[in-house]
Amino acid sequence: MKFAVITFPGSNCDQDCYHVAQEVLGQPTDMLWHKDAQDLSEYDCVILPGGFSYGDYLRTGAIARFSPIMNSVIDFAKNGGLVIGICNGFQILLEAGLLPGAMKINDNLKFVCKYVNLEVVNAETPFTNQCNKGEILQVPVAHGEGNYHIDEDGLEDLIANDQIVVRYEDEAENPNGSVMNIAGICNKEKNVFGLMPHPERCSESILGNGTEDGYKIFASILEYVTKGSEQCG
Amino acid sequence: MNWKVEIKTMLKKSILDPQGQAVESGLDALGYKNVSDVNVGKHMELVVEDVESKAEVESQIEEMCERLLANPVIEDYTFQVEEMEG
Amino acid sequence: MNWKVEIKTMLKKSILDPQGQAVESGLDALGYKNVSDVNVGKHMELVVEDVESKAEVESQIEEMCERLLANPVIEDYTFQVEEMEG
Amino acid sequence: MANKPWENEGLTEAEYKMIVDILGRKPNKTELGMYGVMWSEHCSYKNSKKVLRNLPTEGARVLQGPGENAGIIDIGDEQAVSFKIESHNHPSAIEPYQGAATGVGGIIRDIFTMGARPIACLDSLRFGDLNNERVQFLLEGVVEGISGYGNCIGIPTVGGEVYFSESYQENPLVNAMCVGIMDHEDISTGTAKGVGNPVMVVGATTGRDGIQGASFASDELTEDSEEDRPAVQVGDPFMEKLLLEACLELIKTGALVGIQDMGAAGLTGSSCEMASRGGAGIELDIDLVPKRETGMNSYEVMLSESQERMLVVPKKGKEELVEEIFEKWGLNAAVVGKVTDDGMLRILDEGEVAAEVPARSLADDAPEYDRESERPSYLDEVQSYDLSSLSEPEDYNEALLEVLQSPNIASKEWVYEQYDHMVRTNTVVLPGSDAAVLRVKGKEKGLAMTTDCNGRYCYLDPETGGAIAVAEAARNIVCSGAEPVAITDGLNFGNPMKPEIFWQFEKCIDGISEACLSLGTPVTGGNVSFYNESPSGAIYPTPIIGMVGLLEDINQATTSDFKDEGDVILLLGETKDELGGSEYLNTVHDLETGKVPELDLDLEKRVQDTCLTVIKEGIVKSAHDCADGGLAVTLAESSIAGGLGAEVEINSDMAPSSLLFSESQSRIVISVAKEDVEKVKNQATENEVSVTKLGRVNGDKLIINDLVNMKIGEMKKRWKESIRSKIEG
Ligand SMILES: Nc1ncnc2c1ncn2[C@@H]1O[C@H](COP(=O)(O)OP(=O)(O)O)[C@@H](O)[C@H]1O
Ligand SMILES: [Mg+2]
Repeated sequence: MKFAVITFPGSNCDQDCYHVAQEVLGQPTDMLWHKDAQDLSEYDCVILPGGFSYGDYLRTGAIARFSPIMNSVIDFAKNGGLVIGICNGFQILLEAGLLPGAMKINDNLKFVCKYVNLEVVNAETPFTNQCNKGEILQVPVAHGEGNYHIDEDGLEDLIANDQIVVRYEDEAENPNGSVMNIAGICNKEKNVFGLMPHPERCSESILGNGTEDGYKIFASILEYVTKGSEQCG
Repeated sequence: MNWKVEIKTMLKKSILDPQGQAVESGLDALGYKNVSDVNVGKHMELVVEDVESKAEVESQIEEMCERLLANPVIEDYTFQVEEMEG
Repeated sequence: MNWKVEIKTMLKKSILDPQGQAVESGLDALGYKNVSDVNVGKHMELVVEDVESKAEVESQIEEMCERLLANPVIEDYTFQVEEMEG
Repeated sequence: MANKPWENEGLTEAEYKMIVDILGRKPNKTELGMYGVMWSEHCSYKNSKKVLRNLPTEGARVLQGPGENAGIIDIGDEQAVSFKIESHNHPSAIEPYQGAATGVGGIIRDIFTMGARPIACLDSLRFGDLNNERVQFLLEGVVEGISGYGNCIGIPTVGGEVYFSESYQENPLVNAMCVGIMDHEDISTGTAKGVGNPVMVVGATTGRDGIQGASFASDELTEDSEEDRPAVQVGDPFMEKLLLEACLELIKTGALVGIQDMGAAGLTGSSCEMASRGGAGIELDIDLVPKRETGMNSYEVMLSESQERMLVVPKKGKEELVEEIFEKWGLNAAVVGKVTDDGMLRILDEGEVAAEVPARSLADDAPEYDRESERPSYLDEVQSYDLSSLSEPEDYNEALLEVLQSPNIASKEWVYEQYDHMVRTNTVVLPGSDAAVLRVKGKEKGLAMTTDCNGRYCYLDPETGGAIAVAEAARNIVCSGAEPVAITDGLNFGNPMKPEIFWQFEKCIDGISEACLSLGTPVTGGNVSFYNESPSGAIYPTPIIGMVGLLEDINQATTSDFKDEGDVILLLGETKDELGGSEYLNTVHDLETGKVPELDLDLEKRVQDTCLTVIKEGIVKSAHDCADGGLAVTLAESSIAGGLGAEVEINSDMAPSSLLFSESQSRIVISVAKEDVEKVKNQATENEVSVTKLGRVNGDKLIINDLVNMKIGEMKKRWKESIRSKIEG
């Protein structure tokens, strides 16, 4: 399969995502520049990486979503292509309207970087098919604005359509105050996934606390792309 | 003509405002016990050049707010347009 | 009496405003080429309860701005106080 | 008459006369301003240079010693590491967020100027009493500023220190260190040469902010300091991220002759230093400098300290390439002048010469002073303080809890959780252990890094304190499985015009030098920050040591937490009755006095060698430096971090307080599997290092003789929450 990682001005985790896709997962991966609108159909999965696109000035993701390549990403997603937005990438997906809701500043107004326990709520998506429902993953977060908000109706929709993919294990694990401990959601069609935690930071046992739970997210994508949607999610 | 524009954006009333809450408890800790309903938003100032009518500026600003300056999912905005001298 | 207060804080003129710059180039990228001098600051709203005179509210707010709401080292602030009905 | 012209620029009359001699005429205002900043303490090191020459700067791995923007060491495979520490104390005292943020921005620029990709930052912080509201405000602001800048630019902040002591009450210390990695072929220098080569300003526009920041840093803090507002700048980490990427891309093209960041003294500093290093001159036309504000005169343009700017000298004909790269990243790049052969820094303003001075005279010919030095009288009193009259605590559990809760010992999680310490996916050992360890992608090896300094020791005995700072840093590196390679030093002191302060400075340097020689860690650069005083006095002398170490094999990275039940806990080195200057004395007896622990550098080296050898044999499960707080704290920390208790039995006739809390140097606590104990013993014996079996990893309690018996959970709670609870009330 083939990945694309998009670099916006201020992206910081683009190389990290590239490293995991290319070196750890062993799949060919291209880095794409935000100014280059282009047909993305040669790719199986587009990654919007973390960072501080445009310094996160104004609102996180607000300026980046107007990058020329975002139109290509929107087309790609409409055609069923897999899009995963991690941290700032998630924020960009929200601003672009590819996912519902919006991000507020963390409850305690502080940036937070640490491992959190994530519960897999939906294990039947292209991004989580290598996990079990209810499984707890240890994945680091690193953000100042991950306090996910959605209105009542929107929340009901999310639940009804199984769009909540991962959530912080409980109130105590919730690092930002996000509603219903939501950490990551997908669209109705399940091909666009956004999450605040960073799976690319825990895909190799040498790093940090030694867990490799993040690898399961990338392995799920690979599984989905190579085995096809019938077998997984 | 050039125009001076002031825009303010605020989280919608129904949405919990973490910054407002923090400011409120900060003020409380400083002894200002009689302060309530604190909300924090953004104030923006900008200049729009070479537009002939105020109505036109207003519709431009409206558009900028909807597209970029505010996030209509969680924020309300208001603005004021004033002609600049000179 | 209760009072409704609106406060705005802005970076002092000589100080770099990275947010303003980013918004300006964001607007530019969206095709709004005639926008300049963008500055971004904070807008705050709050209610002060049980104070008899406007002057007193104003001096309280002044103090709050100096101590907490604004950062006088790099920001200027202005505010407006209005009596609330009811 | 009001001020003499030189006084406005922070110069003395004698210095003014030197300038007149150099020029053969009186300087104009712009010229005088340029000398003012370049000859300030901050830029010229005029009061410290002579003493700094005593520092050892040579070593097999040193590719670039002091003198450039940052030092460089060789790490094999045609790769090199550039690293440096810098202070931003005064700006942070006035505006903690922006002061700290721009400090981080400045040190990062120093690193990528050298051609290195920054891979990590560390921050060494000192504040007053944490119970004080202003101190909390400063701490919160400084940490947020570091976090705001470092996180946004995408460089992990992986380590550092936070200490609290009254002496820093009004004058906090904010020292930031950055480490970068590069291929040898990309090493760049701040040199201008080649007559006719263009000189370009790239990055942010120039505004009126921060004019005279360097002179400001060279003054004591007074009541009026808050009025020195123009000296405060706002950093733009997003701009710097773009600048960083653009500069590294540019360096890769090979089109550059030289590159230099604009830090203190802005355009003046960067241009005269580049010219001076290249033995050339530079002509600048200030009309061509992209400006943020209108009506700026030559004085303002030359002295502005607007952030996120660089001066680059490309080869002639490569101007367009530079512009293209910067354009791609959305940044300015403007040709503002050219390299000349007359050695002059010439400034043109609307076609007229606004200033013309020998570049070398600005950069290198500042006067050097021999300052008077005198042993402070307080030393006799503190060093002869009789500790034998102090009573033993009634309850050693309580005493240990008290020490664990001291903000100096307590977990710094509240701080480092606000820093992104994992971005770039290299962080192998996270904050919370002895030193941070990073992998080098694509290679077997790794890098360890730490900052250390016990200011209290340096106050009580500057020479020993200086040496201990180096020894402790090296011990932290070794405990992480790395070989100490080199240091950068952040030297924070009071007013050097005071003989007692200057004496402290000299002695600390002596101590650092001795330790560096013994431990084989040359100094590759650093920073001097004087005038850290307030009306209530000088800070503790605080020479912060930033050290980098190398692991041949990243899999040997070692952490401080106990790993497995049944493992045997060993002490390398010996505990002596040395409570002077200890954290125990500070917390339990409210005393900051006494004779500091002795340091035998020879022994220190043997202890470290022993530890590293057994780590390399692959038998060490955990290693933890035994320092602040003593043995009890070391054991508690390893227990807390591993979630495993320990049963410890030590035979000793020392008073229990000393046994538990003495801060004797040259000690490391390791844990190994039972079958490996002999190997450690043999190695220790071979190195003539004493080794003691303390006990074993077991259960959920820390038990030490019949003195301490406590649940790990209880200790952990108090240790972990201490700083947070003080701040959040
Ligand atoms: N300001 C800080 N920023 C980042 N990490 C910090 C900071 N202060 C302390 N730490 C981390 O907390 C841990 C303990 O620090 P410290 O008490 O100084 O340890 P030690 O006594 O071993 O030097 C280290 O990993 C250190 O890097
Ligand atoms: Mg340390």
